[in-house]
Order: sequence, then structure tokens, then C-alpha cells
Amino acid sequence: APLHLSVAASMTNAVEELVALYQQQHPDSPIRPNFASSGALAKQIAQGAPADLFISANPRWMQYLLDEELIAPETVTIVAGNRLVVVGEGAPLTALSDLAPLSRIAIASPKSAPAGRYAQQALEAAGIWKTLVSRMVMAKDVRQALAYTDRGEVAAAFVYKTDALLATQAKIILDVPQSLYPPVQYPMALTLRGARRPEGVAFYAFLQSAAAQEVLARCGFSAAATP
Amino acid sequence: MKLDVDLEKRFGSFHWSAGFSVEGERVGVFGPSGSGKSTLMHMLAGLLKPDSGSIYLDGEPLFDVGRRVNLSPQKRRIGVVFQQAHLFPHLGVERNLLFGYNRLPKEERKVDPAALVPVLGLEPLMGRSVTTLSGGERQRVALGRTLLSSPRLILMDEPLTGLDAERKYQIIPYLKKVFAEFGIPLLFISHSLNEMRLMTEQVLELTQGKLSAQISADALALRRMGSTPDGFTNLMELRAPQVNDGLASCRWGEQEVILSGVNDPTAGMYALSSKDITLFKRHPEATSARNLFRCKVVRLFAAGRRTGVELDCQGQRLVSQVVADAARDLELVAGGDVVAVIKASAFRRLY
Amino acid sequence: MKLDVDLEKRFGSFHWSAGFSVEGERVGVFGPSGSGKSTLMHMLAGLLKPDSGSIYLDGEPLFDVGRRVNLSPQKRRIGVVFQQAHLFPHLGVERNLLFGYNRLPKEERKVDPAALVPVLGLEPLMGRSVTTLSGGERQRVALGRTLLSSPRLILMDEPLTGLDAERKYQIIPYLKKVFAEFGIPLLFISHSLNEMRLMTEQVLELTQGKLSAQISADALALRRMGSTPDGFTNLMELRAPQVNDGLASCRWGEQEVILSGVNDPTAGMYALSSKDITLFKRHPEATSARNLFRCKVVRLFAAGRRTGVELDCQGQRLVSQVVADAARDLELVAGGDVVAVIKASAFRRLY
Amino acid sequence: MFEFSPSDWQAMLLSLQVALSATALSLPFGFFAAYLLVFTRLPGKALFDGIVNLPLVLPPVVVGYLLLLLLGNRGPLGGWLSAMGIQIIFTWKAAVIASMVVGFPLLVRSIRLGMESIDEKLIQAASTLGAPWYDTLMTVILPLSGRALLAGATLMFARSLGEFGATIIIAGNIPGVTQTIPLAIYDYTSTPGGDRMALGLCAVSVTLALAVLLFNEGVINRIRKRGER
Amino acid sequence: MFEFSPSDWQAMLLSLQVALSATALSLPFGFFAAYLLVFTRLPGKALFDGIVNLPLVLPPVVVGYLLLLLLGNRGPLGGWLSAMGIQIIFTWKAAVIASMVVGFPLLVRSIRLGMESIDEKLIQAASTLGAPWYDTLMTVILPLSGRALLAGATLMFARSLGEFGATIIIAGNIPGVTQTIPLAIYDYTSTPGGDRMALGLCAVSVTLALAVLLFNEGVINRIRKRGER
Ligand SMILES: Nc1ncnc2c1ncn2[C@@H]1O[C@H](COP(=O)(O)OP(=O)(O)OP(=O)(O)O)[C@@H](O)[C@H]1O
Ligand SMILES: Nc1ncnc2c1ncn2[C@@H]1O[C@H](COP(=O)(O)OP(=O)(O)OP(=O)(O)O)[C@@H](O)[C@H]1O
Ligand SMILES: [Mg+2]
Ligand SMILES: [Mg+2]
Repeated sequence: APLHLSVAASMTNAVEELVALYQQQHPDSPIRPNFASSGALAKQIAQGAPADLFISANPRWMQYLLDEELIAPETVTIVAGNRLVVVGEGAPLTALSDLAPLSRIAIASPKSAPAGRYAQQALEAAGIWKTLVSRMVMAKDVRQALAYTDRGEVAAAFVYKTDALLATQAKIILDVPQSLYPPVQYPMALTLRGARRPEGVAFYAFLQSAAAQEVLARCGFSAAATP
Repeated sequence: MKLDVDLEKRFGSFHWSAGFSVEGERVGVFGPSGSGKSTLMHMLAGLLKPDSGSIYLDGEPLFDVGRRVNLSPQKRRIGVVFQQAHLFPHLGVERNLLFGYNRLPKEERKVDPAALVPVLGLEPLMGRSVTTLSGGERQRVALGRTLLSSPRLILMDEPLTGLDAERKYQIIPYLKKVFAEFGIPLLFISHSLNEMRLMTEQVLELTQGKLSAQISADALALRRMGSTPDGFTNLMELRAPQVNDGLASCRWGEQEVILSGVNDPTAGMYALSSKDITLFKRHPEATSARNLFRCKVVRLFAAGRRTGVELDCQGQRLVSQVVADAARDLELVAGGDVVAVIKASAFRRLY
Repeated sequence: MKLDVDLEKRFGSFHWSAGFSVEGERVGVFGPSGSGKSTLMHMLAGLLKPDSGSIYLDGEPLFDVGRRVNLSPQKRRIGVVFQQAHLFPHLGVERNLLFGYNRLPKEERKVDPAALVPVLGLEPLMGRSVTTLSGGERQRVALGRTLLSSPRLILMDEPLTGLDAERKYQIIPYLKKVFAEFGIPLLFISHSLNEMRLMTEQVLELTQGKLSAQISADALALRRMGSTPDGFTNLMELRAPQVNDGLASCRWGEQEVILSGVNDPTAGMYALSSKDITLFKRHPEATSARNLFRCKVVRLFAAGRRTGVELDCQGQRLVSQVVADAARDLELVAGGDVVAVIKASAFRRLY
Repeated sequence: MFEFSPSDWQAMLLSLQVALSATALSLPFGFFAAYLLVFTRLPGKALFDGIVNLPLVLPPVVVGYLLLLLLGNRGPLGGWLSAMGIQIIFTWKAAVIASMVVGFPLLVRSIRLGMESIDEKLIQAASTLGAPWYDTLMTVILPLSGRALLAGATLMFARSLGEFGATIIIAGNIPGVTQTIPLAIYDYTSTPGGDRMALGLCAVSVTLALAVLLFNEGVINRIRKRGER
Repeated sequence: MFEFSPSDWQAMLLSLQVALSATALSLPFGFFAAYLLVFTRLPGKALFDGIVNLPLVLPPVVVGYLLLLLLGNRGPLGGWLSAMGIQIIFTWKAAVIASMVVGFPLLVRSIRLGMESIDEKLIQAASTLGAPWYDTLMTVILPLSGRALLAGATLMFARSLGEFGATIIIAGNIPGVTQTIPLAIYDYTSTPGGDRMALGLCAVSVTLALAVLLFNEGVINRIRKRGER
């Protein structure tokens, strides 16, 4: 049976590359990645959808599956990290407070997307959330916030560094200081079913290998910081 | 057929409420527009639910509020020719005709399509779609469709309107033959007294949802003589036609009738209006009229402003009409003698 | 009205191809089912596009392939009473009736709804929805709707079917009065020779999409004298009506005519069929016929198998018909004397 | 049963407002488009039909992006509008437009079906009675399409209540401003443990739609009763 | 113009397969549901109508979640099916089911409109000619709903081609297995420079739908020509 991966959509690009790489070495062990939002993936797994390995963009959905007792707890690890940046079309900024004069700023909806929550935390830490909140445009996810900037609908957007690489017009104008928000982490784990399968364990190990980490880094992910 | 009906139905201001019991194979329903003829037909066929009452056909309940019987239309097996044709637009002429026929077990198929089609003049239409038929063509297909479904009773709502006289008088004897041959009883709605008299034995007359008379078609025609300019139509069965010198003669009972204006005289049913019979006290000498019959006056009756004169011409019955003055001048009395003069051109062939 | 038509239209196997030019206020279209009557009507009204040809009404082109003219139906202002009523189901009886009327500028409204409604017997229907009307009721509403739109020409496709005789003979004179009064010309389709004779002066006869005859009512009557029982219609202008003892008398030229069957005799045009004139060599004694005229024979002419007899009754012209035998018996020759006998009930009021 | 937050209540109100506006605004356009498709012989009819149906085929998200291209500040229409001082994007108007575009094919198809079943003879009768085409359109075709219009409007309304993909792109998911019920549901389902509230909002949505549906049936039944025979 | 990858071709094929299967499978159910709603007097008709229309009102993602609850291995139906060895979730069958459920209200409404415009007199005529209700259903109502069925099927097909929200939840987004065109478009938008390819897939989707639409129009025109007068 093929190996089923459930991968957060923000890693689509990187995981496709990793799968291709892995298949070169193991052509006889087919892999089926499934890309969707972390929440959708978690609920699919919770309802018994076939999945051997879960990469979440959000530790809370990993926790949800742990609570449902569908994850092999000992396999939970951080596979990659990410950084929050501000993209825009203007000149580079020096601090978050430079955002104050901008007309509209997009963030992913803090309720549904972790990136939005991190952005909110950063702005709160910087003490300017209250002044900006009325000019905030909440997007569905980071990708959409980025699209707004690209089209010039907003002056700036909070996105992940990996997503900023997809931009065609907008450029990174500020690296949000890591001190203002918790580290962005992509937890990975084998499901109970995946943990029983040697192919699963092998691919899990491959993702933590240096070769894999190199691919992730090329796609803009930061190294997996230990939790 | 024995039909026992006693029904109530209210539509806004219209109130159908009538009961009757008829026995006979060919029953007519007559009445002015809006008197409830189609309503009766729909209730009989099971297409309209009466408010209360009952319908019994040959003793079998089709509908009875008291006994909670209400057979579905297809269980009643009552064929209907609607006032409008209501053909199936997605089927061709042929499949419309055979719709009911094909649903019958073989042994219950009484009417043969091959025999019916030429009578209705449908041959040239057989491959056609029904959506492009002319008004009369539609009506004929609808008639054929119902006949071919061999129902146990046929209801016809003005089936012959829109047909030219020639076609109409070709269809009527065929219909009568079919009905007689296969014992299919008929309930016939029409505004034409002539059609009514040709097709039916008994007539139910409706007025505003009530039964106002249940009489023979002839009696009805006599009663209505005064109110139409057409007079009463005498129906004469003529036999043994002969042609002499461009003039046809036929036997009518014991007598000979000379008629013209009929290209190819055949035995059959002829119509003669009461207006076309002139009465003389004595035999007139030379006249252009070809037919002179010595008759006895059976009775006189009022017909509007005119007087109807029922005559006995050596066993044959004839109805004439005269103005009141003339009745006096001719000293017409029941039992008296009189000469009826009829022009050869006054006869109209029906079939 | 002057109508010049020359059209071609093909539908599968049916091929309409006829040209004619008529002048007259009341034109009939006659022909068997499927002969193309409704097709002609639809082309005239602009509802069906002919393949080629032209239609000119009073010299104005309504359609002309050569000149690329094809007026839209509402520009033609030709009113149509369809074979089926085609009422607007979402409008009540009243709003159906007034649909065209309300769209007319005030000065072009010729027919008064208040006068029309009682004639058509529509008073009890005024508040009703049209979806529940009976067949005859629908037909009457459709007729009223078209009349009230005061078109410059009215086409009627069997408008009187489904009406009882009483209503029909009440409507016909009203229609004719309206048409005459407001100068609305009429093209009238019917299968009923009776209706046709009452409503029209001239008839176009169609056979399978071709014009087989175009004759004035007079000529048609003369032609049919030999082959139909209907005879020739004498048109008689009667004046100064008087009523005595339920019998009306009128002046006809120098003479007096007694007529019955006319409820309320008025001066006007009356019809008398040639068949209703019986000729006698000498004055007959007592007869039920009320009118005896001494005439001179003007000429004799062949009419099919019969002989037409043109008479001069003290300056008035009359045409009678006799069978060949009778002409011999009566020793009829041009210039000879003869007595014409006519029943009082033989006269039909036209208008 | 459910304790809705103030922003949930706002979402419900907004959804209702958006769905009603989108339906009301689309009806005349939908009616006219259906008329063009059924009764006229335009040369580019097939193309027009295709364009009308486009939003049906594309995932709503794609429709949203295309609308963003058109109505964004740098888009051809959006630029002109913003020069006139009219802001569409990120306002509730954008949500209305998204619903209109996405529901339009459904509306048009409903009305078309109704129009196609109108007896041509009635239209002919109207024209012989002297009604020009626009008169016939308003006094015969419009009332006789009534049931289909109603069905189309209901469809449109229901579809608007559920519209998510295009709305979130051109209107954004701004609580209290552009957050309609589906967007609020999305926020809830993206949070572990938010399912209960999401379900609550679903129930509200369904209730609203059912109410409109029953109203529709009621009106149709009344129409039908009028025509009973 | 566009150089599609093998998985893109697979997505197109799969989309076609899913849309066709969903349409074909829904037609009989849709026809029957419409029949029940139009011609019968069930007691729970309004409720039934509501349930049929439910998927229209809810955002497709919610419909997807509800289907997941029902058909997942832990769901009531899914558990039973998986005990029988039938796997629905994460297979193309799930995509078909998602499309069927989401498009069903559109289909039923189309057919209903068609059925409601059938002249009742024809059904009466059929019954007086001896046809029982099921016979009338198949030989009169079915053919006379033909145009509406076709319109409904087209609607369903088009909607299936664009279906994203419910599909990604119960079928997953697995390239080559359950990835239909909308899901592939979604993936492309997560890839640097993927917009062009996304546009290409949109174009394919639109072309497919337009082809079906034109086919539909063609058939309808032929039906209409037959009935011309
Ligand atoms: N659903 C209804 N609501 C109100 N009135 C109705 C309804 N159905 C029929 N009527 C009325 O009942 C009366 C009888 O109708 P019916 O169709 O039986 O007449 P009819 O005798 O067949 O007339 P016609 O010769 O004109 O066809 C008419 O006045 C008609 O308008
Ligand atoms: N679209 C069409 N395709 C094929 N044949 C047609 C079409 N329309 C009419 N016809 C045929 O043309 C002929 C003339 O039709 P039309 O309706 O003019 O007859 P009509 O004289 O009015 O007959 P009726 O008295 O029965 O109403 C008929 O045989 C009809 O079937
Ligand atoms: Mg009737
Ligand atoms: Mg005709």
C-alpha cells in the first residue's frame, strides 16, 4: 500500500520536491501526499482517513490529534521552522512602528491562521495593535494576504518568509524581530498506523535527514528548532 | 349502459347539483356555454373530484362519498375526447393514436387502427409530429386516440367542431357503427342539435348546473324550433336511389322523393328543414316544386311566434312550420288533410 | 379593404402557394381541414413568415420579399381571433378583454366595452380568472379581446365554434353592426356554410394550399346552385316595417312583403334563397305561403342540373331555381308570366 | 443552546443583508439576460451564454481572484471607481458582488427554464393586440415567468448565504465588516474545538434558507391554487 | 501554450470522470425527488424540500465536513461500508459523492421547474387512456421534462467541474488519485510562478464546461425545431 502523507498546504512546494527526491532512492515505495489546511487534515485523520504521516503548520492541530489518540506520541517532532516578515512595495522599514502611517495592512485572520495570531502577538508586543486594528484586512490565510500586497490592494502584509518567495511584485520590507512572537514551528508525527509501517518510519527518518533539511532550507524554511 | 349520477360540486359562484339516471347506449348532454357539461364529464371520468354524491356505472360504484369509493381514472376505463385535443406533444401522430391501444391486452382491443385511420382521414399525417397539425387535424387525432383505447364508456366533448361538413358526415355513421358493433356506450356533448339528433337517443339538458330536461333528441329539437332561424330539421332515411334525366329519385317509406343538388345520390340520411315545406289546402296545379305529398295533420304546436305542424305522410312523420296567419287561412286542424310541397333542391344529404 | 396577396410557404409536404386580390369588407375563407386557412391567417397577421411573395393591404405593403418589407404584427394592427382562445392565464377576464383596448390612444377606441360585454354574455364572468372558464366562455372572451383592440382588419379563425345556437345568432348581427359601423374589415374562416353566408360577401375557397375559387357571394351562390342545396341568395332591401298580429310586413320596392321569424323587424338588408321561391303558372288558391308575386321571366340559364330563372317583379330582380322538368311543365320562356310564392319564414335578416 | 458572540450576530445580520441585496440586485439583470438568451437571435449568443455560466464552472476562489483583478484598486474597473471615490473591495459591497456573480448563472438558468415554457402563442396574441416587444416583456413574459423568477431568487438567496470562496477574497474576512456566516464558520472550524459554534452558525444559515424556501413554496402554491381546474 | 504536467492531465481526466459520473448518477435520483415534490402530497414535503436544498445553503467546506462525519471510517455509514471492504474516503468515489451532494439541489430545482410547466391535462389524458402513474411518469412526464433534465444535468456537470470545498475534505487533494482541476489549481497557487499554470487549468475547465453547454443548447434547439409552428 502506498504511504499516505497529510501535509499542511504551506509546505506543498517543499514536500513535492522531497517526495520526488525520495522516490529516486526508493522507486518501489509509492507515496501519496495530501495537501490541505492543517485543520482539514486533522479532521480527516480524526474521522479515519488513511494517513501515515502528518505535518501540521500549527502545533494546536497536532495536539488535537494527540488528544484523539491517533498519533504515536513519541514521534512528534519539529520538522521545520518559519519566520514572520512584512512584505510591501515601498522602501524597507526599520521597525514595526513604521507601519503606523500605512493605509491598509493585511494579515491572515488571527482566529483561523497561526500566522495571523503571530502577527497580532508581534504587533501587540510592539504596542501598535490598537492603532492599526481598524486598518487591518483579515485574509483567509497567508497566501491571500500576500496576493493583496502583490496586487497593491494593501500597503503591507504579514506573511511567512516561505510565502514571500512566491510574491511577484512585493518584496520583504521588514523581518519581524523573533523576540516579538513565539517561534513558528511545523510539527511532524507518524500516526499510529504509520508508526507500524517500516516505509513510514523510513520516510519519517528521511525528512529529518540533512538532504531533506537542505531542500527545506532552499524553500525558505528555517532549521528545525527543537521545541 | 346504465348510469346513475347524483353529484354536488361548487366552484365559486357556479354550483353543479344534479342527479339523473339514464339507460341507453347513446346519451347526449346539451346546454348553453357554462352550464356544466364539461364539469359533468370531468367528474364522470374521475378527473375532477365532486364535493359529494355518487356515480354508478352499470351498478358498479365509480365514486361514492358514503362508501368512500373513488376509482382512479385509469381504473374507471372511461375514454374522454376533450374539448381541446390535448395531444402528447412529444409523440408523433401514430404514437398518439396508439397510446391507449398499446396499453390494452390484445383481446380487449376492439377497434382496428387500420380501419379507423382512413375514416378519420389521417393517412397523410401518419409520419407527422402533432405540434404542427391544423385545428381539425388535431381534433381527429384526439378522437382516434380515444376510440382506439376501447374504453367501456366514451365521453365526447364537442368532438366534431372544427371539422368540415363533408368529413363530419363521413365520421358520424362510422362512429355509430363502431359504437354499435362493439357495444361501447357514448356520452356526447354538443351545441349542434343536428349532431345531437344523429348521434344520440336521449338528451340530458343542463341549465346552470341543474338538470332542466331529460328527453329524446327529437323532442328537444321540436322544443327549440321557435328560437332559432333554422327551424326543425326533418331527418329522412332515403333508399333505392335512381337517376332519371339528371334528377334523382329515392324511396321514402312508401313514397317517392325527387331530389336534386346531390351529385351522386346514394341511400342514406337526408336533412329537410321545416321551413322548406310549404303547405297547400288543395293540390296546386303546375308548380316548380317536384314533391307533393298528401298528408294528415297530426297535431299543431306553438314554436315561438310560429306554429309547428306535425304531419303524417302515409306513415312517415314530417314537421313543417307556418306563421299563425297561415294556420288560420289553411284551416289547419289535427286530423285535417293538407298537401306538403317540397322543392327537389331542399334536401341535404348528411350521410 | 383591398387585400393583394401572393405568397409561397412550404411545410414539409404541405405547400401553400396562392395569390389573390380581394376588395370588400367581409371576406370568407372556406376549405376542408388542412387546406391552409390558418396558415393564410398567420401569414397575414405577421405571425408566420412566408417563404416569398407579398401582402398589400389597401396598397400598403405589409410584407414584400422584393422590397424587403416585413412589418411586425403590432405594426400591422391586424386583430386575430385564434382557433384556440390563447387567453393570458395570468390576467383576469376583464384585463384580458381590455388588453388591446388599453393600449389604444383614446381616439382610436371604436368599440365600447360596456356595449360589447352583454352581447357576448360576459357579465357574470367579469371578476373571474380565465383559467377556470368553460370552452365557450374562453372563446367569447377571446372574441371580445380582439374586437376591443379596434384593429384595421380582423381575422377570425372559427370564432363561433363552441357557442350555442342562441348565443351565436345573437352575436352575429352585433358583429356585423360593429364592423359596418366602424368600418373594420373582416376575414372570416369557418366550416359552417351557414355562418359563412351570414358573415361574408365574398369567399376565397382553398384546396390543399391553392386557391380553388374566388367569387363574390352572389357568384358563389350561382355556382353552387347546381351542386349544393344552398341555392342563390337574393338580397332584398326592405323598408318601413310594420307589425300586425305578430306578423311583420315591409315595403319591397312597390310591393309588400310578409315576413316572420324576425323578432323585431327593422328596415335593412334581407336574404332570400332561390330555393325558397316556388313558381306557379297560375295563382294557387289557399296556401301556407304568405307572399305571392306576379312576375315576368327575364331569362333562363343553366345552373348545374337545374335551371336558373331570373324574374322581374315590378322592377325588382329575383332569382329562382327550378328543376329542368318543372321548367317544361310551367312552360317557362323569357317574357312569360309566372307567380312566385314565398313563405314568410324564408327571409333572413342580414343587417 | 448556542451562545453567539456579538461578532456572530453581526455575521448573521450581514449575511442576511448581503444575500437580500445580491438577490434583489441580480433579479433585473438575470431577467434581462434570460430574455436575451431565450427570445432574441443575437449573433454572439453562445458566447454570452458561456460568459454567464462561467462563474458556475470555476471554483469560487478563482472567481474571487478574477474579481479582484477587475475590481482591485489597480484593476480597470476598480481604478476608475476608486478615482470616483467609490471603494468596493474589503467592504460589504464586495460581498454582495461576489454573491451576485457566483449566483448569477443559477438565477439565469431558472428564469430561462420558465421563459422557455411560455406558450409562444400568447406572445403572438399580445403582439397582434398591439403590444410592442417591451410591453409584451413586462406584461406577459414577466408575470408568466413569475414562478421561475421566484425559484431563481430563492436559489440565489440560498447560494448567497453559503457563498464563501469568492467573498473571502474580494471582501476579506473582517469581523463586523465583511464577515458573513460562512466566513465565521471558517474561522470556527479552523480552531480546534470550534466545531460546536460552527454547527450553531450552520443551523442559523439553514433556518434562514428554509424560511425563504417555505415562503417560496407558499407563494407558488397560492399561484397554483389560482389556476386550479 | 501551456505545458501541462502528467499530474495535470490526470487531474483533467479525473475531473471529467467525476463530473460525468456525478451527473449520470444524480439524474435518476434528481428526477425522482422532483417528481415527489411536484406531483405527490407527502406529509413531510416541506422538510424533504429543505433537506434537498441544504447543500446549497451551507458552504461546501461544511458540507464536506458533514459528509466526512457520515462517510468516515468512524461514521455510521462509512463504518458499515468499510466493514464490507468498501473504502470511500480519499478515493475518487468520494469526489463523485461530494459533487453529487453539492450539485443535487441545482438539479432538482431545474427538473422541478420543467415538471411544473407540464400541462396537467396531458397527465389526465394519459390516465384516461389507461396508463397507471408509473407509466405516465415514464412515457409522459419524463420526456416532457427532457429540456429541464438536460438543463439540470448541464448545471450539475458545470458545478461538478468547479467543486472544491467539499471535495478537498472527503476526497483529499492527492495528485493522480483525487486531485481534480480545482484542487490542482489550488496547489499551483502555492507554488512560485504557478499562477500561469493555474490559469491554464482554468481555461481547460471553462472549455470543458462550454462544450457541454453548447451541446446542451444544440440539443434544445433541435427539440425546439421539431415543435416549430
Ligand atoms: N375552477 C373553477 N372555478 C370557478 N368556476 C369554474 C371552475 N371550473 C369551471 N367553472 C365554471 O363552471 C361553469 C361550468 O363550466 P363547464 O366547463 O362545465 O361549462 P360547459 O357547459 O362545458 O361550457 P362550454 O360549452 O362553454 O364548454 C362555467 O361557468 C365555468 O366558468
Ligand atoms: N410546421 C408545419 N410543418 C408541417 N406541416 C405543417 C406545419 N404547419 C402546418 N402544417 C400543415 O399544413 C396544412 C395546413 O394547415 P392549416 O392549419 O393552415 O390548416 P387549416 O385549413 O386551418 O385546417 P383546420 O380547418 O383543420 O384548422 C395542414 O395539413 C398542416 O398539418
Ligand atoms: Mg365545456
Ligand atoms: Mg385551422
